[in-house]
Amino acid sequence: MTENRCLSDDAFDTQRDAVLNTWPTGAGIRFEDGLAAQRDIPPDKSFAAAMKTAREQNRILLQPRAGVALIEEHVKLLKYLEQEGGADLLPTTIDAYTRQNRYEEAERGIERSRQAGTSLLNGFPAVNHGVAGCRQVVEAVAAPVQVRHGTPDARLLAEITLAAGFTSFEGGGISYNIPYAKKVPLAQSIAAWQYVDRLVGRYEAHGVRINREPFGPLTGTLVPPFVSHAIGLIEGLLAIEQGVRSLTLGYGQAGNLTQDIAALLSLKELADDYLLEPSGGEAELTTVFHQWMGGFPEDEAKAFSVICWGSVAAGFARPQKIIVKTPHEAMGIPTREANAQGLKTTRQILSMLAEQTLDDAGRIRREADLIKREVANLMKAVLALGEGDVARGAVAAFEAGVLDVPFAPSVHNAGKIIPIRDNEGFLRVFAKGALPLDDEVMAYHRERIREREEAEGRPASFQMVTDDIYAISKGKLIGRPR
Amino acid sequence: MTENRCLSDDAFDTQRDAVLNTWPTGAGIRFEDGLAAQRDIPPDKSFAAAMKTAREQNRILLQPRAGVALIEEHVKLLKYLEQEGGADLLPTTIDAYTRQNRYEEAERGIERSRQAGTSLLNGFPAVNHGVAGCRQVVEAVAAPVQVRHGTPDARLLAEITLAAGFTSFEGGGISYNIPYAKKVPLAQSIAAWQYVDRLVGRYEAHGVRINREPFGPLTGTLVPPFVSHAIGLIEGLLAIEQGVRSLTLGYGQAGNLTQDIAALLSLKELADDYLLEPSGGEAELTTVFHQWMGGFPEDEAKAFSVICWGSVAAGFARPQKIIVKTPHEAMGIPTREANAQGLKTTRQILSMLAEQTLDDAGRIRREADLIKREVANLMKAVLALGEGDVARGAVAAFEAGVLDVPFAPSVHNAGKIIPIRDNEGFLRVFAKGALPLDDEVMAYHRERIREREEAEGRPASFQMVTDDIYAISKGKLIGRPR
Amino acid sequence: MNKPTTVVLGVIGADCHSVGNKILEMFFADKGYHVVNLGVMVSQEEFIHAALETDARAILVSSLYGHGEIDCQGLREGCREAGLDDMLLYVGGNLVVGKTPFETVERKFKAMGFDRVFGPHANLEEAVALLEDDLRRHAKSD
Amino acid sequence: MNKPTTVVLGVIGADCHSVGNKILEMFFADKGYHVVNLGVMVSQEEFIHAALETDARAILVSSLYGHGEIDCQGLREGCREAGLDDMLLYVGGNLVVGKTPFETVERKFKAMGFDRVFGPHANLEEAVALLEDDLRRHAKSD
Ligand code: B12
Ligand code: B12
Repeated sequence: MTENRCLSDDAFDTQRDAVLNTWPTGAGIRFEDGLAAQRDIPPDKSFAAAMKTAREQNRILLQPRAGVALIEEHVKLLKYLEQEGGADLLPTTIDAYTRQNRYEEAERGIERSRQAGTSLLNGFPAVNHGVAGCRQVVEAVAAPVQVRHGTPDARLLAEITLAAGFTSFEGGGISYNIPYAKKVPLAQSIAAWQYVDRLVGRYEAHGVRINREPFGPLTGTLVPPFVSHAIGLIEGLLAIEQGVRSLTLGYGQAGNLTQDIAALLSLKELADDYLLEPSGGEAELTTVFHQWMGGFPEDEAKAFSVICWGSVAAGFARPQKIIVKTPHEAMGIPTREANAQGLKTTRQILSMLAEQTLDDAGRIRREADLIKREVANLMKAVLALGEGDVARGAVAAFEAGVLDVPFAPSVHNAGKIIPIRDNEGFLRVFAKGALPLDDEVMAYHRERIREREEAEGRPASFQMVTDDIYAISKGKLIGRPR
Repeated sequence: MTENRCLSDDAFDTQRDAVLNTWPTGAGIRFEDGLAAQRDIPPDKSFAAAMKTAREQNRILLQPRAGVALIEEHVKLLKYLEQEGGADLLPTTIDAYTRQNRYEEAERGIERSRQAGTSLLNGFPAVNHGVAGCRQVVEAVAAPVQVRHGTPDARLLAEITLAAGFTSFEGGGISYNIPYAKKVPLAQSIAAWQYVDRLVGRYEAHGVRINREPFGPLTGTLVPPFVSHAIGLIEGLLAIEQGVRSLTLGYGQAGNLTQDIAALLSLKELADDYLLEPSGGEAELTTVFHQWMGGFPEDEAKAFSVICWGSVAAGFARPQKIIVKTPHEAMGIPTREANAQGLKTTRQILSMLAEQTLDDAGRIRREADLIKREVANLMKAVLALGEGDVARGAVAAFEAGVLDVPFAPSVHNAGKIIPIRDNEGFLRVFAKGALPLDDEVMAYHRERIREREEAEGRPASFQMVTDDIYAISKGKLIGRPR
Repeated sequence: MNKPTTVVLGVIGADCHSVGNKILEMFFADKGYHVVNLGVMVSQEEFIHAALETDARAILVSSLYGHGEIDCQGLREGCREAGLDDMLLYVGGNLVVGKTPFETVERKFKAMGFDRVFGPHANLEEAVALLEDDLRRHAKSD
Repeated sequence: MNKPTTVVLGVIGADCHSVGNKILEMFFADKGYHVVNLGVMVSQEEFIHAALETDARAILVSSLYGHGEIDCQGLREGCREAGLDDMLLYVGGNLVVGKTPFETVERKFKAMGFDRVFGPHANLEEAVALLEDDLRRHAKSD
């Protein structure tokens, strides 16, 4: 039964045998070897340390997304991104077959990529490459490396990559299920991620701190900040229970500067409020900002603007990390050059803004407080549904639509929430479905939406929402009628 | 003798004969023909009308810079920029020989460009191409076209281009001398520009409104807003006296968002304060913002950031027009593709920001008031030196260093002012030379600079200024010690 | 048309991109089609099975995530084997890995047996016009 | 060196870009050179005349505005005609119209007789090191 309780050693070890045997590269992985590998890693290649230092020094670290099918090519790619692109942190983005545990298909993808002389996979199939293959990646580069994916059941992936020396692991039982899967029951993915978190907790117990990062942006499409914040907090609570101590909560740009700054500010405060105490005051809490995660403009000059606009929000809000997009976003997996361009353009904005501050006449504070209240609405209902247990509460909440992610593919997501932009481009809630937002909050949203209805002379509707989905890719923030 | 008095018809006509005979293409130009050409121009190709409408509708128009040696190539270039780049307003940037009235050299440049099959001139030699050649340009495009240059004595250029149907003419007796020339006495360039303004005034008197635009950015290099604002107001006063009624005052981005928004806000207010009354309330006053006019980063991805950051400031401050830079800025005259990219990236930022507002907790207002006070300091001194006459005052003020442009090439500029960035990147005055800034103002600047000295642990010095000059091209706003 | 034409819609392979899928469903339904939307992560077998079951006239395949080239191979043959000889096959999205000229992509997928190929910024009004056209032509040849 | 070496500095042609010129003056003076700065808009004749007058060892030409190719032609010949056979000629800036690979630009200006060619993002420390070197070599051959 789903519950937020630290996995016992017995329960963990029994699972572990089964997990390691799902694919040949897992067989015989010894935790001690992983520990040794992790202990060999110099401190400046530790992701957790980098995030902590960034918080202390008020720095913003840049990280791209990148992954190709073959080890050698992947290493070249990462080296290019750190040397030419100046990435502070490196990714290893996993291909979509591996994310679905379809290792046979990944194997075929590797073979066909070898034949084609170019990657036919959309990421690095880490499980197929095994511990030794993954270690080559980690050892070849100077910066800390993180596994980035979208895997409902990432137990084997975690076993292999952590044993190989990756020092951070993205994802969570909700954020890597609801936006990434169709039929995986939530209880199942939460359980799988409790295993992953417990694995990290075991490293932690042996003095090795691995960074964990719930995936903030979810579907990347008009997700109101409070939705992703609540899910991030839940995944944080689940991770901490399993012993995780370095935790980075994420948020994907919404597009209105005030709302984005407010969202990052509130996320930081919420993390402290909800996660510090359960960790016995020990958790190292940081935030990550994702540049616009929805549809991008096709034109590269316009894509640069979207990247820059995200960087501006981050420059004022100062998260510890930015996940950087590229001018190729709308078209396909970026070339390494395009990826480096994304990094450079972001860096230039950040350094031009480094000393600048913004105090939006209290509007940022007001919006942040609104978000915190919305999150409190949700968290209260989740805990009530779980009778105090956040894991059970999360499962029940998704069933009841009390947690609800817009446009998600999962059949376990209600899909009743409809977000929409207001007349200044803030994301608001048009239809709340079963979200337990209080009346005053909803009245506020409705009033803001009404302003837009009046300005456009049309009622809010699904057409308006569709216009909002397309807007940025068509060069606007708000999907105004043509 | 220099004075701010409307040129008499006699004085004008005598000059005119001489002017038209300085180069064969000028001979025999009849004002009536120019008038007829201008009257033929449809209202949507009038620059003045476009600027006025932009102000009324709160729109921001985009204009690139562009000019090549040959007519046909130039037409192709402009068409591309309006069709592919979506430019609202078009330029015709004049080559540097023409700007110095060196028409023989321009002629050689045309010939060699024909031979080379590519433009060896850095602009369009409008004088050499004559009225008929220029008319081809204006007629080929749909948008209003402006002459952009940097010519101390632009009398013949104005006669030819206005007769050909250009509807806006950039420049002024100070802004097209001090940053663009070495030895031309100020009284001489002011007199030449009184002629140009009078020519525009004559069109105006015949019901044809030509737009005039003093060149705001001056040397483009760390020019504090109050310096360029004061010069813009002086040129505005001179233009209005000669009968100009459509006037666009310019400002070049400084880099700190608060200061840039404040600069545009104060410029708008100052224009109303100083120029409306002298024009009998008739002047149509608008503003133009220049994206960063100093040294650009070589890397194109970084150049995009600089362009975007300028667009952000403009998006919040909402001038009527932006002069757009390109990703090739640091390297050379842009290709038409690079030029279109500058336009697209700017447009994308502006439309994403269209509905967003910023209220920087009163800091914008405070900074704007500071700028207005500094400008008042200068204007008072200039008028005092001129005994009430702004033309005489301007000449005397430059002699005395009471007006002083940083880094200018002219021997008639004192060059004693030293600008520097403060610890948040605002441009401040490190050495005021003979600028008549009051004590309180200077104390404020000094205090801000002291903050930076402390932060960097080094005294403000010319090395620090040099670091600031290079900063943006090296990816920062402030030139911190390495 | 008396009875609305049925089309099967889905995102092929291990692809989870659901936003475009939801929009396409609504769009084609709005245009009067009976849309059988299989959602994301649809196998070739599921597409064919649904087309058989619902007597569909066209299968509209999306692929966004880059594995389209691998996932789509064999769909035409599968249709034929299932006796769906006349089935219209449309495909759209970010069909291959990496930014690629559209012509190259189109050629590839037409060679695989797709009737129409669309990029990520496809104009849906044009797509539906083509579909009407293709359906009319197919009807004649019936 | 007892007496500081004299170099002539200036921006050639009708070029008004004065910022780099001011920085170069300061930089070379700081390095111990006697800098004769002619400022902007300097003709070939003025460069040569100043070099003769001041017994300069090198002429440092800037061109930013794009007409460098036209403006610089003949300077080497002019020097020779004036008897300045050994004169070091350096040139730097945005030397041609339009973004051009540096190698192309360098080839062009070396063919015109310039000893060293620099781009707009030239490292001045490296430039002065090269100058020291070239001066030493020239001194030997004297
Ligand atoms: C949002 C998004 C996500 C979200 C998706 C959430 C969700 N469940 O939907 C998240 C973050 C989860 C995600 C994950 C991944 N993504 Co993604 N994602 C995007 C993004 C930014 C927008 C997609 C979107 O919603 N667009 C808006 C909708 C309305 O447009 P659309 O999807 O293109 O659909 C329209 C058209 O394509 C067309 N169309 C589509 N099919 C058809 C069919 C027919 C017949 C017709 C006529 C038209 C048509 O009409 C649709 C409606 O207008 C795109 C890039 C972009 N477009 O900017 C990348 C992108 C599609 N993702 C990509 C990748 C690779 C992934 C990942 C594999 C992670 C990775 N390696 O980076 C995973 C996928 C895992 C998996 N199992 O699928 C790549 C694909 C690369 C490629 N093809 O070369 C893209 C292009 C980004 C990139 N440049 O790298 N992604
Ligand atoms: C500021 C600026 C202006 C200001 C100049 C004010 C002034 N009086 O100085 C204004 C606005 C007036 C201006 C005018 C024009 N400009 Co202008 N300007 C610039 C800009 C943005 C920065 C120049 C600068 O100050 N840089 C900072 C200094 C420190 O660097 P620097 O000048 O490059 O000098 C350094 C190096 O080049 C090098 N160097 C230079 N010479 C030498 C020599 C030696 C021996 C060595 C070792 C090194 C060296 O060291 C210097 C110090 O570090 C550049 C583009 C850029 N760089 O981003 C365009 C640029 C130089 N301008 C350009 C042009 C064309 C013009 C105009 C003709 C207008 C037009 N058509 O657009 C007019 C010129 C009129 C004239 N008569 O000259 C073009 C030149 C194009 C080309 N070469 O293909 C540029 C490149 C912009 C562009 N991409 O179009 N400009």
